[in-house]
Amino acid sequence: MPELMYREALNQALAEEMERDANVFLIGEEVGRYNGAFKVSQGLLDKFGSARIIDAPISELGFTGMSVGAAMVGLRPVVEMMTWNFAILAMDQIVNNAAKLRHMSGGQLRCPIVFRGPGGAGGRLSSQHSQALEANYAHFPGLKVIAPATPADAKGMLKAAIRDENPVIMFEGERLYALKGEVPEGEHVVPLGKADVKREGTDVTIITWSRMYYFCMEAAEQLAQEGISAEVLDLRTLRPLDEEAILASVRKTNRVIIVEEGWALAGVGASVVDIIQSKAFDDLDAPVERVTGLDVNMSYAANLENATQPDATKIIAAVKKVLYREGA
Amino acid sequence: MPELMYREALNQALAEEMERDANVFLIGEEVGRYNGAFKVSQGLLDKFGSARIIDAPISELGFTGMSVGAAMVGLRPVVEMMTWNFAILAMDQIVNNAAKLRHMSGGQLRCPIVFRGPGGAGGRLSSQHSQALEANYAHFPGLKVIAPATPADAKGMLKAAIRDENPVIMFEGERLYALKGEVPEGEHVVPLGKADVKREGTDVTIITWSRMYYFCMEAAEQLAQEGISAEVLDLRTLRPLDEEAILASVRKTNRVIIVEEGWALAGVGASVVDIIQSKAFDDLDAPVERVTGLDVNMSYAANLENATQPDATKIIAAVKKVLYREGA
Amino acid sequence: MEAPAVASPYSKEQLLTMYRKMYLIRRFEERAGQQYTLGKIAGFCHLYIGQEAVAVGPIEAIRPDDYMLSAYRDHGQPLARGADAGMVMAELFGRGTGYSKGKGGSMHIFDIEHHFYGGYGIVGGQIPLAAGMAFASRYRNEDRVTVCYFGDAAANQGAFHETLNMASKWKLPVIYICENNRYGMGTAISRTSAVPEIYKRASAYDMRGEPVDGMDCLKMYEAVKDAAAWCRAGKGPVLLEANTYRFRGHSMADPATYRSKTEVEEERTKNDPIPKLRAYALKNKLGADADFEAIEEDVKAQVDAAVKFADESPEPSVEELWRDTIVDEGEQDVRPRERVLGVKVTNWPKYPSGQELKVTWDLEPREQAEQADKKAGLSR
Amino acid sequence: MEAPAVASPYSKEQLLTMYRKMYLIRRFEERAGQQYTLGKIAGFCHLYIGQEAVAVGPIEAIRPDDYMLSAYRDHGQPLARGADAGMVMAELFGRGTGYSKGKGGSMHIFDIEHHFYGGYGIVGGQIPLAAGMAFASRYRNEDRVTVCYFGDAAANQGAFHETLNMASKWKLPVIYICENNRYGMGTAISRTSAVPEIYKRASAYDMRGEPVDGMDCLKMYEAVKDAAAWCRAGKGPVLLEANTYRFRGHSMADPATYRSKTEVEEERTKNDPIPKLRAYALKNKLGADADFEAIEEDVKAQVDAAVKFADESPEPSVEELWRDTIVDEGEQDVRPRERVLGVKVTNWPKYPSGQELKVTWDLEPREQAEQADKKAGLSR
Ligand SMILES: Cc1ncc(C[n+]2csc(CCOP(=O)(O)OP(=O)(O)O)c2C)c(N)n1
Ligand SMILES: Cc1ncc(C[n+]2csc(CCOP(=O)(O)OP(=O)(O)O)c2C)c(N)n1
Ligand SMILES: [Mg+2]
Ligand SMILES: [Mg+2]
Repeated sequence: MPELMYREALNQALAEEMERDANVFLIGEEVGRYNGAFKVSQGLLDKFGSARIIDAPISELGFTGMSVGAAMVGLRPVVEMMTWNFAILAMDQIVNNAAKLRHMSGGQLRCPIVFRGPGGAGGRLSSQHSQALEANYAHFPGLKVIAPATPADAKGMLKAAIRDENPVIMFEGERLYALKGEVPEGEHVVPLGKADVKREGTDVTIITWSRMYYFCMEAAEQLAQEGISAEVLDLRTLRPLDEEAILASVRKTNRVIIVEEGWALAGVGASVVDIIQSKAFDDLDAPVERVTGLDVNMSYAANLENATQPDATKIIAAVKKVLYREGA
Repeated sequence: MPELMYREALNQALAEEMERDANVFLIGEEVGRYNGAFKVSQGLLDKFGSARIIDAPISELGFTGMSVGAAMVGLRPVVEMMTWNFAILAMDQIVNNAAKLRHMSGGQLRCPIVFRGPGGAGGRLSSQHSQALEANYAHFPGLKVIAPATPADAKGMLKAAIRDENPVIMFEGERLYALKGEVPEGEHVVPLGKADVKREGTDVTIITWSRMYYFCMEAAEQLAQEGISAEVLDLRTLRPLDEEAILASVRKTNRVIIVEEGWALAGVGASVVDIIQSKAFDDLDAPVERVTGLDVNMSYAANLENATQPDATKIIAAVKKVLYREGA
Repeated sequence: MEAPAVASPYSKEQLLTMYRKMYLIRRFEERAGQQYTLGKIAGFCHLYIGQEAVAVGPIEAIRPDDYMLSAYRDHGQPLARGADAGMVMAELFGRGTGYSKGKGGSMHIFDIEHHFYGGYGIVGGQIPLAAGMAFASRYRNEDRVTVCYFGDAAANQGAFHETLNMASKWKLPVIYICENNRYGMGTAISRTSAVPEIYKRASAYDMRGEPVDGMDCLKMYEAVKDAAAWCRAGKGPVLLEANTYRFRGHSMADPATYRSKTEVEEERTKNDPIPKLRAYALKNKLGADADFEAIEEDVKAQVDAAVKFADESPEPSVEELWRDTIVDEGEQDVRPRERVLGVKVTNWPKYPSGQELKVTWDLEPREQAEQADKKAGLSR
Repeated sequence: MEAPAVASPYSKEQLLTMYRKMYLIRRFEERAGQQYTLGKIAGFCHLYIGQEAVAVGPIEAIRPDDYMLSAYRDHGQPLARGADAGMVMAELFGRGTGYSKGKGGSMHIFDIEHHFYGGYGIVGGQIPLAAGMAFASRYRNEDRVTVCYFGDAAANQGAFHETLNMASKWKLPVIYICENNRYGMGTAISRTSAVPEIYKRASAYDMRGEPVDGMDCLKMYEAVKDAAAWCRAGKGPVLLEANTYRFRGHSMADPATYRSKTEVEEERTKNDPIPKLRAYALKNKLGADADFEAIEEDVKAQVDAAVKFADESPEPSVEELWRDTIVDEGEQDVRPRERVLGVKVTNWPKYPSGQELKVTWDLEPREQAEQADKKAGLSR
């Protein structure tokens, strides 16, 4: 299998789906002539022309709503958000229109559209530019929300998202784009709504998604050297949550930690805790631990930025806590 | 103590604070000449004049941001959102500016401002107009989030919010405005961040806030008749959560249900579950149960609308479940 | 002696059709108001009484398959486009036989068969959607236009600004009709808009903009006929400001004390678009009193039947709770008249598949861009 | 024979001050670019090189206590207002001695002592804030103006539309300066704006709008002097479009291949605002080469010291993590120069308490409204 960067995997998915279906188009700031702020759309303008790769004005609410309108009448837009921090301006069109069109019309309309772009901290950008906002969208029925960690999942899930008949919100990551991984060629479609055991283990389950996955794997490696076998469950889809996969892993290891880049209060991880304690209470040998972004605004200074985010050290500490091996 | 409607209690709080402090002003759609879409600002234009009670254009992002700017230089704006459904358009100014100003400026600026308006279902208004969105704001550090249920708390917490040095988000309720309750006169200030045991009990704790409080009290009454003693803990503030009060009640009753109007996934209630299971795991005699709005868009039809929302019957069923008295 | 009469450009049939449609809206809304008072309709209910010409003129001027959408004051347009009055009323009643199975209610009427795309409750929220629908037509090389209604107060939303800029830049075939009824809820538009003549804002986007007498069905007809031709010719979007008036409050809950009785009476007596059209027809001998009376009787019966239909319809089934939030795999779209009335719906929108479709539009003409680049000394 | 020289309206001191400030920005930014390349500065770093006149002219034309704020391209304005160069550089380095203790970085410079209110990263997000600051001045009956910078591409944000309407309607004393440097990141403004002359959009809000040569410090000075007088006279807001050019890429990460070398070279050689001002001064005998060279030496030393200061400063302490997200009870605001340099800050903004303040502004003049109501037959 070829090794691709995350951004290349996304680029392949876009190119393949646009090739397959002329109803698919891409719109966003700088996606065309500039080839994308993070180069995800590299080369696509040349391939597909200016009606299908569209450089939008800095009008997030406007071009998002415009794309929702296009989806209402048969097109399949992919809307690139330069980052999800900026897309807050467009949230009304996503949650009040896209997520509710089918409902308000009593099933007459559908809204097949993908909103995608980087979430989470980009690295030394301070508070306005460093937010992991997936919880805010996962909250809304009428949407699907995905956050793949690996290039292979990025490709396969973007393809699935473009083919989905519902609005799909996709969180990528500024710091994921350059990461490499093996990616199956051609028709590689990863179904939405399915979590993935990325590493098998028996002592503890580490549940995560998106960029935090890499810290979890790093922690799992280190734990293995101490004789602790950690299972890493990559949720990949945050709405709907894959309850079955979550519960299966909990029943196997009886100890869980959840790692999330965003803030704890009303985060997605809180709901994972809720599901576990409500449906596998008796399977738990310890309370579920969460490792999350600290409950503060993100700073620019390197030391503060690092301290704010989860990392392998914090994850290992949490694992030891649920194993009652603190200080070990 | 005089009995007031919730809207009258808010009106009193506004009038008293505006009297006390000329830096306080009210802005929003229809707050002036029309006396407020829900009559919260009745009579205030006549009392305080057009520079302090301001009819805004339908420009949620604009007038919200304008108010944040005024707060940066010493005024104390109260921004009325006609409903929180519409305020999604203004969210960027709330979470990217108000919540981050002090941080970005390294402590040079503060942003003492209140954003208030009705949340939750208004009654037969379908999906765009029927959302309980508090979780979306509770997620953000840099904000305080409150949702008082009773007229007394509405008055006391609005006064505290206006005096607070931070941005405060206040969820009221279209269906709360006409409810009556005793309200202390004059200097009645309820501190933010403190939950309130509204009904003492020993068998089970029902945790809730805002309009759901009334269903919980109704359920508690009925349960009492069956010999079940329910404690009702009204959170009142959703950020920061009053962990102490939550844990104290759990340690007393050992059984908990959480009732929330909004959706379950990434809701505030999920975080309450998280806190309880992580800090009082061994005190729990049963998994925490949640009663939430169903995971669908809200319908206009009366029967569907009712079925979507929590009510006393659902709350009683949940209580019986944590007491292992199902079918009883 | 009378001045020599200029022959009317309209046929009798045209005028009677317009009259029928305006009268249908009027009658429907009056009955809806009544039913609201009786508690049969709940929530917010925004009547269209007084503004009928703004819906009917344009609808007669465009093709049945042109797209249309509106805000929450949305009973008039679908009725004029041919929606089943009983099913619209049933939606207002929250019954399972409504266009949205009772899920949407008064603010969210959708009749896709008649190319009416809703009914939106967030002020200004439909403005970008309309540009997107027009974009899709352009993308598929169809010569369809999209007509989008919004209120005077909605023009202060950022979405208006952002969308008009894109629509103009990309020459999208969309006609924006601002229904300037002088108030946004209780606020006179001049109190919140620095420039209360909304059509003037078009110039900020290098876009065609004009005021129209929104109390005159024929003026609305002409303005939109012309605008539609302009759009179909690829000349870009048009902003029309229909100067109109609502005879009732903002919604059924509004006592409308912010307007004077005199103002309302004057509009009612001098400007009502329905008698105005009738007078025109009579004057031009394109209709006799008997014609209009027959239409009125007919419409009254139609609306009575609509109320009866709604009243006798059941609530939606509780299983509906779990439908229509997400499209399940393989699930078909609901065709309301087929579902409710069992008729075969033949004009449901159909689009080319992703394999059939050839996109030929050059949104940012390549040659032009290349020339500009060359001039600037840029390589490609 | 030469034409008789028109006496310059500027003093030597004025011109040298402007020169010094522009040169300080230029030099500071050049060194910031270097330090970025060395890895001392991280994240996004948007340099102001080429646009110096747009900051300096206006700043000389207003009072030190007038408010000012900007987007993320925000090093120039605070430096010209008198911020400590070392502390600005330290902020770019992410050090505890920066204006925001290293929390904000390049995009969020705040120097409240010098009435510079930031540094915002969401395109267009500062536009409503500025109206609010101007609102506060009006509310307190101060004659202060607010100057707000934003880019050409930011004019397509809904916030621009919503805010200008309010600012005009309420006659707020705010000067919006659109820095039209022809590009928003890699996109030429004419590719995304139907009307690329941003000043023309003012007419949609019945507001004063004008283009200014943004490469000429004196033109900027005059335009803002005039606009500030207009604002202080209560005539409402002004939109200025400063036509300017950035000599570097959008940020340090941008190779700027979307512009031709010729275009950039032409601007650099013909339009650089710094030599332009120098030539003007020399021509008018309001400065000699020696004066400018002395200034340059001086500034170079100042910037060298700034870099040294930043480089030698420590990171913020880890306890800072928990500060400044929420204001704790009784907590005072941080005064950066006091905190870092130990100097007594004397011009920190002070406002009347809620008891002292008398609000006399009639935002919607009562008499006028009453007359209008009476005319309309409305009782109050
Ligand atoms: C974003 C948003 N803000 C506020 C409201 C509440 N609201 C509903 S209708 C309305 C007035 C709109 O007036 P206008 O656009 O003139 O339309 P009209 O009702 O006159 O047809 C307001 C403020 C809303 N639905 N959405
Ligand atoms: C709302 C938002 N959208 C997108 C971005 C990403 N972005 C940062 S700067 C920029 C270009 C802005 O151009 P302009 O307003 O002309 O200012 P300039 O950089 O030229 O000074 C973009 C798209 C952002 N920061 N915020
Ligand atoms: Mg109106
Ligand atoms: Mg620019």
